[in-house]
Amino acid sequence: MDLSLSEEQTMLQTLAVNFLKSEVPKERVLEIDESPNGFSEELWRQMVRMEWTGMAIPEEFGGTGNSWTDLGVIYEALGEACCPSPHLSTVLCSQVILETGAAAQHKDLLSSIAKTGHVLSFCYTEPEYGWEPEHIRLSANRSNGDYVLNGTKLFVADANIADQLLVVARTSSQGSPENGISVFLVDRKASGVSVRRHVGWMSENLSEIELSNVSVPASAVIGEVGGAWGAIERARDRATAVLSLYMAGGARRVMDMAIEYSKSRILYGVPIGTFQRVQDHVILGVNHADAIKWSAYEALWKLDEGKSDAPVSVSMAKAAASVGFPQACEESHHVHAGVGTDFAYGLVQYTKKARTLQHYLGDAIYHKKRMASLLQLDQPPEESPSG
Amino acid sequence: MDLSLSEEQTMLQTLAVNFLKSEVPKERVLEIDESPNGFSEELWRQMVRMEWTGMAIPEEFGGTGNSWTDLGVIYEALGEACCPSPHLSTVLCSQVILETGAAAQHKDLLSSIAKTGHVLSFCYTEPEYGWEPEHIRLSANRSNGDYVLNGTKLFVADANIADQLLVVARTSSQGSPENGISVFLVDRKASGVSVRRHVGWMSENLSEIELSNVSVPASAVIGEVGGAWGAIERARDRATAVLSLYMAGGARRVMDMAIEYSKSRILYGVPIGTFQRVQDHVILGVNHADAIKWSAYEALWKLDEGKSDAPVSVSMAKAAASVGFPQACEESHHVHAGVGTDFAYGLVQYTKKARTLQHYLGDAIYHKKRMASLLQLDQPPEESPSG
Amino acid sequence: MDFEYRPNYTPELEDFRKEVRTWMEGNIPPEIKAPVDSEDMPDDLYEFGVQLRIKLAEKKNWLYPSYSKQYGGGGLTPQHGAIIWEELRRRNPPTIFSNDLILPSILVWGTEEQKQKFLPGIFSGKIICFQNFTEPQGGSDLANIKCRAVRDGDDWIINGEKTFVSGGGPGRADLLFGPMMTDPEAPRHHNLGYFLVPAKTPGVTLIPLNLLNGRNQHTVIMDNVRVPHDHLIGDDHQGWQVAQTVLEAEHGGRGQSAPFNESANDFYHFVRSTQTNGNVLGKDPLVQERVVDFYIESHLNALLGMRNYSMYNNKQEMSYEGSQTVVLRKETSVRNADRVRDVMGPYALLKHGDPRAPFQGKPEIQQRNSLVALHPGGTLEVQKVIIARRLGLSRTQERAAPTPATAAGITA
Amino acid sequence: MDFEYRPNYTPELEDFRKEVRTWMEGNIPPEIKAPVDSEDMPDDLYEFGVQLRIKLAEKKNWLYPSYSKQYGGGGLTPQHGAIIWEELRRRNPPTIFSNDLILPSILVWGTEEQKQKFLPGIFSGKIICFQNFTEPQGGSDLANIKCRAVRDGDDWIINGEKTFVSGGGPGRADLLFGPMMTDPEAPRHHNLGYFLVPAKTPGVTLIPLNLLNGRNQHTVIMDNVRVPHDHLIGDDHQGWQVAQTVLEAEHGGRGQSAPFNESANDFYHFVRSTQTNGNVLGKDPLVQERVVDFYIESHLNALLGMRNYSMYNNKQEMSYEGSQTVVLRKETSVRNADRVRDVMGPYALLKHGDPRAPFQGKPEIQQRNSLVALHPGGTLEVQKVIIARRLGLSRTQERAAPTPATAAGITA
Repeated sequence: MDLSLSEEQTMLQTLAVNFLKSEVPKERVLEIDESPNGFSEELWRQMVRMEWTGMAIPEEFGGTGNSWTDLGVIYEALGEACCPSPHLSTVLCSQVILETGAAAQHKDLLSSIAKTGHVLSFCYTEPEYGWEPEHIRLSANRSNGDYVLNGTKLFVADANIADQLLVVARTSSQGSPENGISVFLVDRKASGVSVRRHVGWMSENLSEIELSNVSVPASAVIGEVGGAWGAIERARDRATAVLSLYMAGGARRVMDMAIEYSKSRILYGVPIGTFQRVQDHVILGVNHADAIKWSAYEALWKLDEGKSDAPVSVSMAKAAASVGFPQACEESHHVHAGVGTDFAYGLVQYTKKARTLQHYLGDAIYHKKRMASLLQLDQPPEESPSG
Repeated sequence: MDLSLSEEQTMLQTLAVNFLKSEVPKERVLEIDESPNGFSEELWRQMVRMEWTGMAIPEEFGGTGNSWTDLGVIYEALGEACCPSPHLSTVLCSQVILETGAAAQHKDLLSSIAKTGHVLSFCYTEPEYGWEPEHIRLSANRSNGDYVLNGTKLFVADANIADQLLVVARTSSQGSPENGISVFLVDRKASGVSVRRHVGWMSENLSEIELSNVSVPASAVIGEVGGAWGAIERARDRATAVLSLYMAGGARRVMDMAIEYSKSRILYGVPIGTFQRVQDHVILGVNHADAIKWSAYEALWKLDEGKSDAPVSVSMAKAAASVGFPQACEESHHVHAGVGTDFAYGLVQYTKKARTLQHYLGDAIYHKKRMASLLQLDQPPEESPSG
Repeated sequence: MDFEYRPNYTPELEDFRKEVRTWMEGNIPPEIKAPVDSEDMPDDLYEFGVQLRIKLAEKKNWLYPSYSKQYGGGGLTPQHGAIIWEELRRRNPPTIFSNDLILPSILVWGTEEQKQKFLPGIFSGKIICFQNFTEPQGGSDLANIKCRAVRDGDDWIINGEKTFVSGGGPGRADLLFGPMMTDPEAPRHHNLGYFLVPAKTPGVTLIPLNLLNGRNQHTVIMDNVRVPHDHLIGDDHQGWQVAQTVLEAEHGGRGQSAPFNESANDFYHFVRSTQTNGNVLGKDPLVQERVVDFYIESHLNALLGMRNYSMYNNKQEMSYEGSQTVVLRKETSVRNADRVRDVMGPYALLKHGDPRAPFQGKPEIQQRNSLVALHPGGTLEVQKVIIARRLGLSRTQERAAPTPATAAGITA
Repeated sequence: MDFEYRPNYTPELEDFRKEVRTWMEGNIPPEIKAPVDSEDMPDDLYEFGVQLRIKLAEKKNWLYPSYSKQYGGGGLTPQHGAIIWEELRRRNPPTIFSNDLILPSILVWGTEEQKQKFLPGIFSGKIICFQNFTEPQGGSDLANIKCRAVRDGDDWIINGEKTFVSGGGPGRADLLFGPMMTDPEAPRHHNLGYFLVPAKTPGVTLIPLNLLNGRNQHTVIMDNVRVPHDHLIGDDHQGWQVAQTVLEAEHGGRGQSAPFNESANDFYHFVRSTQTNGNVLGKDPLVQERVVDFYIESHLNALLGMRNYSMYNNKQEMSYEGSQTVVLRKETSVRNADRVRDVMGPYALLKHGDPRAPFQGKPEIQQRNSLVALHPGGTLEVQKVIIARRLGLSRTQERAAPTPATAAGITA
């Protein structure tokens, strides 16, 4: 057992941290966030040049086939910078393609994600919001060899800037909810597709998508018709684990801001950091940041090692992140008081990010329920728990 | 609106506080707690002479027919002193008799509770522990005009010292769980009854009762056969409300101990009360004490006024008490550190009491579920909530 | 004890309610509604609100209903006040923020001449007041005041900068009230004077801040502002003591008689009307737990507010109770926002411009406001310092400052 | 990164496990079991435990397996140590508490002569050690030491009282280690000497306290106790610095490689095997939430312990991490006890003498122990002072004290 980074990982980290420090200061984050699309093409190009878009894609499909821990190191740095980008959407979508076994047919697509930063958007949640298979209602019906898609997706990340959409749809209502779930590759500009960016106190690019009689050929199906659920879950586990490290980085950063502020802000003649109440806000936040970080790294390690109980650790990491990152932001707001509520200061960006990511890929309630199920808490003790 | 006590209530309070201060110091509480039956006959006689046993019984049945708020004032003082007694059992049982409409037949019984401190024990919970009607499994079957009782009761208060038992039993399994619940008056020394006091870190006299082919005449039924549930619920609401004030008093007292200790204990050259972390333990505990107190007094006021939403307030008070009293004890332990864990100091008695009463008449989970149901959270909004 | 906060109104009060309702219907067109987010107040609505204040005061004396008639208050009972407030909320016109914390400072510390001079204008609704207190270097250390007031004949000359001054915006303030440093040689807490600064005076500039909750807070620059001596409330070394009276009121010292429950009602409605997997959301035990916790904490704050109100009305001196309710209200507000996110999911983050936003985006406003509300009137940390003092834990022991209830026989 | 705390043991290690298991089976009769509550240890079991310590040390060198062989440790890897510990728990004989925090103090601060003198006896298992630190007036203010050590020729004479001294009881201690005041004129933190006091010396009296968790803590009265000079570790003004090394180890500075999970396993088992209304208790979403929270917090403590262990083994200097794990472990323990009461109800309060008690009453012991465990090794409040210093927040800045890992090349 040894929880230190390898030399190569330390290099990756240093490169990422330095790049983000010089290229993505808080002013740029604010500027991108306030831009109409919440997206900077230029920054995305820079990330492609850093070869981050290929890390989760095997070499045979044009990527660099890094370990999940490697990617976690990058995500932790991205989170510290509160860096906006569609990277997570590309991870989710490329993993769906890989896990459905459709990689060979979509080699060019994977390669263009890796090499040119082609953006796919993962279209999952609907008006009845949730991340269980039963929340998939958007219908895809066979019609003359094509499929016709009808329904609404809400809170879809990066749909407004994506080149193509990966739409999770229901091709059958028979059997259990996991059954009959299929994935379609749909052009964002296809006839019948309308994308509207949400108006909200949200930091991700989240959009509502209306699909109205959208017709796609059978070749648009990614993987097996009706059998995509397992691949979606595996893809989500990987994306969720790296997302948790992004949130760990964010949580750590808001506490570093709090530590710096409480050393320099003088009240009653002393730095406010000398007050135990201020210290306790910091300690609570640092505990959250560490909790997310180490549970997320363990999850990544289990994914890298192919451990069968990796899903338990992934859900634990995201549960810790969904509780801890928003909470760390609240602690930091307590320390900063009025100053922290000023947009220019930079803290508000993280709070917004924390509260948006809290729900994305499942909140703490979802992931704790999933853990209860994976640990078989509802089963009599003859069978042993999987975790 | 005016939340101050009446002059009479202030007098009741002064009498109770002075009596308890002089007669029930912490040494006596510890002594009674360590005695084989956890009971002091002498103290109980004193309480009878104070006429506290008659307060919840109408004048026509030998009591003094006080308001619930009056009794709450006494219970708050009892809780501050951590005073052990079977008083709550007598309240529960006398209310069951009154609410089932059986008071006229049991006038002598009520009168002897009020005037001589006759002790009845309320026998409800069973091995499958819980306070819902479905937890009543102990069976009472008709046999030649008599009833034969079979089953086990666990965690029954004051059964080891009671003169008689009020046993809640199931006479029918038809229909909803509320249906078929009956109450029997059983002699503690009747053939087939065995009572064993629990061994535990508990401050109430809690016992296991085994009823094995216990035969009682039909006249032992209190109220209507199979129709006692409503009366039990109403009786429990009243007892729960005064119990909550007992817990408020206990919570306040452990915080007063913490305040006194933190003023006099010197560390690093200053009283520990000057440290913000110590202050925050006190503040949290005082908040809990006040939360219990005011929600319990509101509940009592609603009971006195006959408000239809009194049950919501009762459950809110007990939920606050079941969370807040144990929590206040924990805060007080934090303040006292090692000293507080010494039996002689007196804090441990309250902690034990808090954790025992947490579950008695339903814990916070039970009462919050009940509130959700009373507030009709699970109903579509056409019907308006009762609270 | 009597916990009735919605009394069985007497017939006289029911008649009064009818009168109020009729008047409101006659004077507030149904299409005139307060914006969901107060930040979005257009000028014409603002102007309507200003005129409504004046009309309420001039025509009916309903603007400050429960203050004594002596200087222009309504002289009515708190019940009358509650009815006016309920009917106003029912009709929901734009209301204009004017900080009435100015009243206790003048009522307790003002001379008879000052009461005659200032109170009628305030009670008339024409004078809009903002509290002019916090300074950039001071923050929670409220007594750390650098704004300098220097005597110059019959006037004072004031220089300095205040921040986080709440109100409707530049041009929408008439009186700015707060302490200024009068004597740098005097010890802390005895070196301040409490001034009413006319906002529309040369040298006063209000600059809106761009904050999480919008642009309703300001930096106030005072550059050689000349203020007449009779605008000093209390003597020129009593400013901190005057401020304490204001803070006591701000810190919940007066209590409140009626629980405020709109967001709770929205929350119940949401869980009862939202379907998930064919069931009402409120059937889910985890949702129930969060909604009930929301209910309990909100109702508890109401109860403790009632306790304070009852103490205030019985002229009992407060100890820690005022600050306790402030702390709990602020903490509850953040916890309840967390619960709303748990239950509503990302819907809680949709602004009122999004057609999918529940309750016209009010939950989203609450998400931001609960964070912003942490610091005004003293951070939680500072409030807890006060509580600890009042419980006798601190090195500093202190009693509550005088309020209109405890200071004198003034009905308020 | 490698999170494997139960490695795929090499064949050599698997053979070692077999050897350990065989030895334990040969030397520990199956009917000899540790009592559920350590307070209930009868004399014959205690004596068995003492002999087992000695046998483990003498026959196999397995008592302190991963300490260097130089002074009598086992010289084995941490994996070997883990296997011995696992097999010992599996067989579950009575084990005797001897506080091995004495080892870092001697290893870092002792002279070569002192190491030669004391370590072999400790490593042999024959010397039982208790930490002799806290004083009644001191409590959390550990440096507030009044016990007085006065030089007298080649000896020191010690007078004073220590309290909350943990151990098996009077007559069951050999060495009491801790700081004493040597120089009342010297400044705080430079006025102490660190002494090993032989417990069976005239003038030493141990009196058990009657505490919530039993009678395993004591007051130690030292009345003109004569201690040879070579029992002073470090110089006679370095006692605080020696104590810091001990505290660093006590405060989680060494970390741990394997999560300890017995109560978690019992808890899962309970919810899966208990029926309510015809369902497994673990089907209830509110029960699930509590069990999963228990799991998450326990596992998190394990992960942070692993982080510390990894830092220790990589000879990285600790900052706040040691105290962080102590705080979290203590807080978790109380929260988990609360969760267990929520789920088990009053069953959680039944002692092992009650036939209805689940898991032989272990949950009840946990209910009490979690409260008692709040203060030893520094209250949460004190631990948080340390964390704040290490994060750079306090007026006092500090670095971690030297430990065997950072001070020298000593394998430990």
